[in-house]
Amino acid sequence: MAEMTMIQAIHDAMRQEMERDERVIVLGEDVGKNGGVFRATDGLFEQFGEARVFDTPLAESGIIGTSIGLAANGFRPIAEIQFLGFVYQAMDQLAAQAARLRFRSAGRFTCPLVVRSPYGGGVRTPELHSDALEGLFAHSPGLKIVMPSNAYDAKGLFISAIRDEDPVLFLEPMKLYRAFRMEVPEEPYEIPLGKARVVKEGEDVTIISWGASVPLAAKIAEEMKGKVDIEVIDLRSLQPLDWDTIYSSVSKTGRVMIVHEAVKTNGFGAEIAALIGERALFSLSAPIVRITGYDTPYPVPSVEDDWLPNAARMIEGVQMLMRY
Amino acid sequence: MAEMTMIQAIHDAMRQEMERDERVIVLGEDVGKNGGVFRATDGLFEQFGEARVFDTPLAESGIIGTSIGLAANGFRPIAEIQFLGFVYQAMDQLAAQAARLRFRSAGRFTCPLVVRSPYGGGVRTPELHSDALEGLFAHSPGLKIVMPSNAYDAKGLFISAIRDEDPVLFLEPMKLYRAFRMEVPEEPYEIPLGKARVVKEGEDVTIISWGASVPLAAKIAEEMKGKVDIEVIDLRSLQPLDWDTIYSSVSKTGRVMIVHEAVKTNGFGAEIAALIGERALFSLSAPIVRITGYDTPYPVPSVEDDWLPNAARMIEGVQMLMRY
Amino acid sequence: MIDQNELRIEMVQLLDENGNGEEETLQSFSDDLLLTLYQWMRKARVIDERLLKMQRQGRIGTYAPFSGQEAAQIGSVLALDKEDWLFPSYREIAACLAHGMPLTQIFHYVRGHVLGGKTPDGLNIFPIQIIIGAQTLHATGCAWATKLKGERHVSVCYFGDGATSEGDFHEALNFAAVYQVPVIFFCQNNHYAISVPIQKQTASRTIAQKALAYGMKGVLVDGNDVLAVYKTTKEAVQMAREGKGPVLIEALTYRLGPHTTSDDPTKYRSEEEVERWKRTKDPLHRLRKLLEKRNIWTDAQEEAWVAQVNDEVTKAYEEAASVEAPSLADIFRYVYDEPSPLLYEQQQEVIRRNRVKEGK
Amino acid sequence: MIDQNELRIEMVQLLDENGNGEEETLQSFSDDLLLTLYQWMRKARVIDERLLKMQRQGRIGTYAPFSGQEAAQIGSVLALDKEDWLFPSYREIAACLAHGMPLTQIFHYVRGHVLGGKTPDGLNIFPIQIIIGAQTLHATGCAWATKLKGERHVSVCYFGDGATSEGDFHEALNFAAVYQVPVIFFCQNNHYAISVPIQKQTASRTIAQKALAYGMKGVLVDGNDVLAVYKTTKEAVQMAREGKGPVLIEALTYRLGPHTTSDDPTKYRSEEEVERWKRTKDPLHRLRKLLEKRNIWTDAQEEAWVAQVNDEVTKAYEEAASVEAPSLADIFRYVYDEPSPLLYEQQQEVIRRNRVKEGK
Ligand SMILES: Cc1ncc(C[n+]2csc(CCOP(=O)(O)OP(=O)(O)O)c2C)c(N)n1
Ligand SMILES: Cc1ncc(C[n+]2csc(CCOP(=O)(O)OP(=O)(O)O)c2C)c(N)n1
Ligand SMILES: [Mg+2]
Ligand SMILES: [Mg+2]
Repeated sequence: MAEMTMIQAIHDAMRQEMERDERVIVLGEDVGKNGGVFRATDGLFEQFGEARVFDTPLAESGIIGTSIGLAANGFRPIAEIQFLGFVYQAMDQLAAQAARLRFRSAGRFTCPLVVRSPYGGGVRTPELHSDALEGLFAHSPGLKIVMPSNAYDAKGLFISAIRDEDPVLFLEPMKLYRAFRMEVPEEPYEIPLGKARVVKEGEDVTIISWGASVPLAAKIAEEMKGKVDIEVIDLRSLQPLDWDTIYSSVSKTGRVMIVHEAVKTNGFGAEIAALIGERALFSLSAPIVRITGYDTPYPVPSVEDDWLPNAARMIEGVQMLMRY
Repeated sequence: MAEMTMIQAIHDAMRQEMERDERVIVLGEDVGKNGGVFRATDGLFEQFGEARVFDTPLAESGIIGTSIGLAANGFRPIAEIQFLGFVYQAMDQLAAQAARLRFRSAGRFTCPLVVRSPYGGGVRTPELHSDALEGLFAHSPGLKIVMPSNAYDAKGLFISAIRDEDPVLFLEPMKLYRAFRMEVPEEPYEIPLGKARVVKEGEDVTIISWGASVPLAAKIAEEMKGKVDIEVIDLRSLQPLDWDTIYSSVSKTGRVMIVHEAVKTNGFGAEIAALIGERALFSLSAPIVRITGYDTPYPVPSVEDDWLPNAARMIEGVQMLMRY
Repeated sequence: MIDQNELRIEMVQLLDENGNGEEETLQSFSDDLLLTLYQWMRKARVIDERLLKMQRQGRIGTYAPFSGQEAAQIGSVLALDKEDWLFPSYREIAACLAHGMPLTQIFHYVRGHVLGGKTPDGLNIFPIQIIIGAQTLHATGCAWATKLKGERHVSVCYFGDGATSEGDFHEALNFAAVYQVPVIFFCQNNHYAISVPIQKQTASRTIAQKALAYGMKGVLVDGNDVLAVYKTTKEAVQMAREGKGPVLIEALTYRLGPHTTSDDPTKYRSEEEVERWKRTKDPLHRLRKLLEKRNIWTDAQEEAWVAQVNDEVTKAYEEAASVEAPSLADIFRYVYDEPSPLLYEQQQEVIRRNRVKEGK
Repeated sequence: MIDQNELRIEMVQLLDENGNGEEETLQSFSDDLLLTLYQWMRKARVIDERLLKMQRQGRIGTYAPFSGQEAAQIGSVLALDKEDWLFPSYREIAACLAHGMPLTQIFHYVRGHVLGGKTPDGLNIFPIQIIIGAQTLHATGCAWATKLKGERHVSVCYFGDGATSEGDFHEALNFAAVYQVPVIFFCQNNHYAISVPIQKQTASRTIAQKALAYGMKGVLVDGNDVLAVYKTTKEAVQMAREGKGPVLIEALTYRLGPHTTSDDPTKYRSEEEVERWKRTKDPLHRLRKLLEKRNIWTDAQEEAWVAQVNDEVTKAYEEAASVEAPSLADIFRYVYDEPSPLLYEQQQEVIRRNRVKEGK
């Protein structure tokens, strides 16, 4: 075991998988000599050389599109999109190409590709560096979506993503990169995609969250202890989704709050609410609350903290739920 | 009044607005000499000439991106994306650029742009010609989304879209282009964006739908008359959304079925279900049903009819609702 | 200032419209090779015409005919090794067939069968790409993989003149040149993207010169001269195979038919123009002339060949039609390696519904 | 085959590193013009240094310094009319200021104020673009509008060497050339895109030659020679204004500082390299030399000017800082012309929450 930040855990996962499997390669903008703008790939270029780690030209569609060819012809690329807000440039290659190669070829060709990208707010970035866009990909069959909330999960989920036979979008909450350290095993391990984690058990309210919002949810649950007994679920992956864990919790508490950074309308919170409305309606004793980004573009730094899900908004949400 | 198909109504709206306002211009692939692959722009090139109607190079990001510049500098472009499945190539220019120009410039620059595109299934097209992708744009603040289901609405909504000060995505169900004729006023008229239409009143079940699925919903309601009294709502626009009309209906019936062609997960149906779960939960007497495309890429022609929402699936859904 | 008017770009042509050319050059083509090239072109033409007819009869779906472009496709693909990779668009049926794609497979595709994209194992042909230009990046990535593995296969990417306007084309050529990967970008410039003529597509005088933007080699070839196409492609492929980097080939050609069976080309091009290409530039015509001069092909042989191909088409159609129609449930197998629990539920719903429908 | 090695591309340079040049050419620049160019460059340098310092003090957010690129920006922008349109990226603070953007506005931007993107009325500067290359299309569209309206304004689009790899760059140049619109694509090739050197960005020997792919004029200019930049841009702008179509200008330059304040350039470039550019190629240095030769600028004048600019900076900062901090509720005004009912509700929630927070 070692104490690691999330970025170290991700780095560790990449390095170990590259050591284990020479089909694993890394490509993206500034991932080589520079080691990535967040240092996620630091040292990989030095360790594995320029036949395994590639600084690419500045072109996101190019990065994903060539990765598809690399994956179909025997490699397991890890492609970096420098910030998730730039992924729009690669939407066709992701949602219409990588996602559909297996489908289009009736299984003849596959695309074992991991696209990793930092996302999320609270760190005063310029425009389009903080957007949470997982909802777009949840609406794109053929893709998997993984969003870790801590170092331990990040390593295990990342290793599973690399070993997966399908394209996986691995979204890393940049606010958490160096926010906490935690015990992370030094040897490689897998955490299966599609298994949520119950962060804290509780009887009164279920908070469902993922990625950047999980530590916040856990904090609220801790703070309200004694007053409200909150269960916190970290979905870990949106696709595949662990409905069973959601269902057990909702059946127990009857009160649901979903928290995510993405804008509210058609965020993945909507899908969870809809699944509950379809499969667990009569377990509910209160309306379903979503605490999310507002329905505006991600705003400038001076007001972003008020825009994001925050403690005040979440506590108010819990209190509202408890009125039922 | 004249009997018109939907494609004629759309054509009519374009022509009349171009006559009324010389800032209105048309651009896209094959929209000029060829009159569009569905003939939506037939004759416009001849009538308005090459200073108003432009055959563009084959580049979707180029079409939307240059339209933004045209719009910011005084024009009101109507840009065509030949089939909605090709819009992925323009996602950045739509969702990160057009949608955010007003926001980014704090109101100094605006983008009065209509992007029209055929979408929807049942017509045996090649891959990626039938995809319903409205859900992606509903998650992109700054865009409006209009999806007409008949000729009358199409004309009125289109004229409103052109006169709107913000970018509007106008999605045309290609299956309905020539499916029906109906009475359409010859003079220009507006139907405000954000006002749903109650297609048929009913007491037992609310079917909420838009675009291509509306006639199907109306047909089911008709067929089941006597057995189940179905109310059918045609949203007409998803953004802005007419929550009030949804709310009144759900309060009355307590049973909701949402129908759309897009894949289920994170489709706009999820958002509607979530809004109901948030604001009208205690009106519900049955789970919320979604009849949608399955969570796969849009399939090949030989199986598409089974993939799409169809009568059998909808009737089963209504029957299930009536068991509560 | 740099100006395209200062570029000198010559078009490679070995065989002129009357089947004449430099004797020495022509002698370098064996009778066998000429016959193979011609037979494949003729075969492709017959298949194209039959498919068009079947579409009109409602037996297959929308179809994009390639007649007129046989020399570009056959000449280039026969210059390859069997293990080389192909990245076709919807227009490259001839190239796919000549690279080894079974005709039944083509029927699966045009009949909208789930198996339509399933290239047989061992054959390196990517599924037909619908999104214009998207395959250029896949070809670059695939060739990159080849290079990293130290294999000697080349990737050949087909696309049209219109495709050169897409951002993906640009990014693909740039990546290919930066990494010096063995990929051939083969542009069939048939002068139109649906209705849009090349003059409205780009202001550059040739597509070949676009190679300069990437520090890549480019070459312009008469795409209706199968010998020129064959030789040019052979040379480019050899360079790529030897690690000398990618090449952009522009083959000037013309589609004699509509863009697809839904298209009405009279809206945008004149009958005279079509007639001119048909009469004077048909790629089959000029090679046929050469064969005649060499006395290696007769009308009787042609008739027999056409009859044989027609037979093949009929048989392949019947074989394809006899394959069980797919059911919706099948497609769920190809979304992920393993479906998620929620997707599995949907598949089960479909299977149940199917049983009900079939009255089981 | 077409090969870039056959292209001859010369770099326009009027003033060498020691401030020397062809006498006749230099004489065509009036003292006034030289002084204006120099003063703007010096002013820009001072502002850049102050902004960097303020960032280190935590008074402004992430900042992308431009020191080293003053000649490219000032030389090009001063060749424009005031009504011409600018499409800047994050690196073009100098160009924006010299085109008329108030310094307070820049402070709003770097302080993350809602008003950061609100160009004052009457000034045609698009908001700073963060998505690399995206603004190239806006510039083309804007210039197209100009042309359609029969106006004589030119659009000038700024971007870096890295941006030329994006698909949008390709589509923008292609559209611009097809429609022959009055746009200047001004590439500051500072040799790096963050850490990626130009050799890994593209295999083409120059960016200027990429113009050939679009049948567009291209020109390579010494981007650290403000006179060459000024003259080249003037000529290009005049061509565009006269309807002779777009031009791609490549200005070879170097950023002396980090990519942004979050960047550590020692990871990817050597100190010697930086030193070489600093010592021998500083764009201010060589114009200063010329001014000295003409006896029109003294150390005392320089000192006074720097002091004056420093004052301006301090005042502008204070003015910006005195503007009321925005509240989240403000941003809802800029999503649509009219918010939808559901968005209005969200805005009201924010206003209510704000009142609670402020204890009202
Ligand atoms: C991204 C995208 N945009 C538009 C289309 C619609 N479309 C299909 S074929 C075609 C023209 C293609 O022209 P070209 O590249 O010259 O190939 P050709 O059809 O002439 O072989 C267009 C616009 C598409 N399939 N994909
Ligand atoms: C679409 C997109 N991809 C990546 C980035 C991240 N990024 C910001 S600046 C930059 C390098 C740009 O290099 P260049 O175009 O040469 O301009 P320079 O910074 O050198 O002025 C990158 C990769 C971005 N902002 N947008
Ligand atoms: Mg073509
Ligand atoms: Mg640069």
